[in-house]
Amino acid sequence: MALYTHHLPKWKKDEVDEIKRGIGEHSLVGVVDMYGIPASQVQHIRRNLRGTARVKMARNTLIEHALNEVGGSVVALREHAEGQSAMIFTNENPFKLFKLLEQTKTKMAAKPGEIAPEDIVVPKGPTSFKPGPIVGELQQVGIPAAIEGGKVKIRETKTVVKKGEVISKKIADALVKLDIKPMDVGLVLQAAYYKNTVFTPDLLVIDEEAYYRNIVLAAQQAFNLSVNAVIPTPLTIGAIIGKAVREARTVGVEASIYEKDIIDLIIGRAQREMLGVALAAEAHGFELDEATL
Amino acid sequence: MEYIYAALLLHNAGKDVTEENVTAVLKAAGVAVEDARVKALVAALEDVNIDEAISKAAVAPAAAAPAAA
Amino acid sequence: MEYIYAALLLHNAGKDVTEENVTAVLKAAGVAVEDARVKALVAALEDVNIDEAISKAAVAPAAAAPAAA
Amino acid sequence: MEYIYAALLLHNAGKDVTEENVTAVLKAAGVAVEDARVKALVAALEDVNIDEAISKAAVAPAAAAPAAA
Amino acid sequence: MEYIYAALLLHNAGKDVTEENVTAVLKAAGVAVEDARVKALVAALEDVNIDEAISKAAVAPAAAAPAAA
Amino acid sequence: MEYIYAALLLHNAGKDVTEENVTAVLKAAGVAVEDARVKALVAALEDVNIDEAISKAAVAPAAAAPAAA
Amino acid sequence: MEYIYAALLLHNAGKDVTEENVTAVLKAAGVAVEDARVKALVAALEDVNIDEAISKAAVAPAAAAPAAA
Repeated sequence: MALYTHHLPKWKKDEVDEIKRGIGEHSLVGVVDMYGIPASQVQHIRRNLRGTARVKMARNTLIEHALNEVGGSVVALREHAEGQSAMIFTNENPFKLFKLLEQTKTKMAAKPGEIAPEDIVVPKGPTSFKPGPIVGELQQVGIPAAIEGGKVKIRETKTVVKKGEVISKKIADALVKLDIKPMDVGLVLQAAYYKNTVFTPDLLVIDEEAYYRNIVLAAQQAFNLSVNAVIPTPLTIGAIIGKAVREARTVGVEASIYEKDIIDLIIGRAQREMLGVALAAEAHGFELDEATL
Repeated sequence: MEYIYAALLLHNAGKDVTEENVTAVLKAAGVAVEDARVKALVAALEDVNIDEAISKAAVAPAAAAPAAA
Repeated sequence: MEYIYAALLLHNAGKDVTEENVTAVLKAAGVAVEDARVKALVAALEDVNIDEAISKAAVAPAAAAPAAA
Repeated sequence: MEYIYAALLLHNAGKDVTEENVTAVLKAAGVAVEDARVKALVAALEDVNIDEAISKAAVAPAAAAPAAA
Repeated sequence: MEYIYAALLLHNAGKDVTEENVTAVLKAAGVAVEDARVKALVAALEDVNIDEAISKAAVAPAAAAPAAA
Repeated sequence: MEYIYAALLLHNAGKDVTEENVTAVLKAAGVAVEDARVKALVAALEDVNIDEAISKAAVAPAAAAPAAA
Repeated sequence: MEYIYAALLLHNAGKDVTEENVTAVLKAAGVAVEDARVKALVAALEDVNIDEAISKAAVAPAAAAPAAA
């Protein structure tokens, strides 16, 4: 099995061994992309993940070596180790890891040529700039800047880059000046190997709102079933009683059953019917006396 | 509105809303009957679909009666 | 509904809603009166403020709208 | 409302709403039965389609629950 | 709903809603009583204020639906 | 509500809502199963179209009891 | 929706919604459990306030179409 490593220099062999240990000791092995993350932020992310997940940076070739040496289905991770990759090890499940990594992302300034992850909006309001060439620079990229009260002000809220569009150099510069940080920067999970399955990010995005809606729906369905099928539970017995009472009252009124509890409803109904007929009669020439309405 | 109630009573009982019938009902209730009003009522209702007028009125409903507890 | 119409007719005419009065009105309308329902009606109305019940009904505005047949 | 509940109990159980049955149910519940009310009840329900009347209750209610979040 | 009506009937009659009482009422109505449902009902009602549940229901008044005469 | 959820789970999974199945599900959830409630549940659902019953809106009690488990 | 029902069953029974528990419940219901869905469910519900969702349901009883789970 030492097929690949026996020619490697010692430091490389140590790296590979460390990766192999990480794989052996964790139920989840992931490959993350670290492209464009400043070193300071990497430290920050590591700190946030401490106790939950470990990040191991290594050259892609060494990652490949390690995967090959471990062998088996984990080798499939190989094809996801591209660019500036790192390994991540954890005992959490891949959905949780994905969520965790999303949560460690922070906002950063956009670099020219990057894609807007969402609509980039410049809000209206005052800026800290004194009047100067900045006004023209902002206006040039379509930001409605103006001078007001000796300060540069954005006249109205404006979307300068739509989601998915490329951010040009001029806009990137303007955004930096305005201190707008549109980019989500953090570890991007490329793939996670967990219990013999490789999970890619598209499988790991959780729509929590959909879950919430489904919980509400399920609870409604249970409530409906309990009431409609008359299966009393402490939560629904009130509604069931209410239904029975409403039905009884309705039947009582519909059938004109003169009982104290509903006689007022019956009177009300008679009164409304009388008014309906009175108005119809009035429309056909019958003069109503004042008391009628 | 005694006159209207008399008409409704007759209609519900399946009787014709005639001057005679309305007068009889009102008298039985001790009302001093005004002939002219009876005539006017009967004439007016001649062209009215009473069932329809009733059912329209009955729709009104629910929200009305406030917390009658 | 005949029985309640009779009761409201009497009430509107300022008469007491007694078994006797209700029966008289219904008979005048040609209704085959069932004593039990008359009794039940009068009993149900005993402590009820009819005017109040009527004014509550009036809250339901839909009744006012349609009319023209 | 005991009388109406008794009637609906019988109806729901697939039994006829007769004076005898209503009386039996009320007695079993310890109610001092008034014959007149039983008669009135049965008479009132005679011409009513109870299922239809019940289903009308379902139409009403929405407005009820005032979303007391 | 038979079971519920039995409970409401007992409650309205001022009796306790016990398994025994519910069973007696249902039997009087000719219902083949299932003990389990009686137990479940009584258990569910244990901590419920029936009067409150009733008065809440009363807020959503009956008689709502169109009254096609 | 555990019993209801167990029934819904089985129904959704295309399984019959039998006493045996409900009990198995509840036990797997660590619930101390009461046979009577299982029986009551299954009996109540026997003639019910579950799909219809879950989608037909039931009215919550006026002051929607908040989140009681 | 089986997975959601299983979660609600556990939650109502006062148990934690863990992978192990959800799997056990689903298996007991005869569902062919997909590990990934269980994991996704558990991860998703970690940040969902189930009690709040339930109480929301009690206020707005109308049944909406299920969102893809």
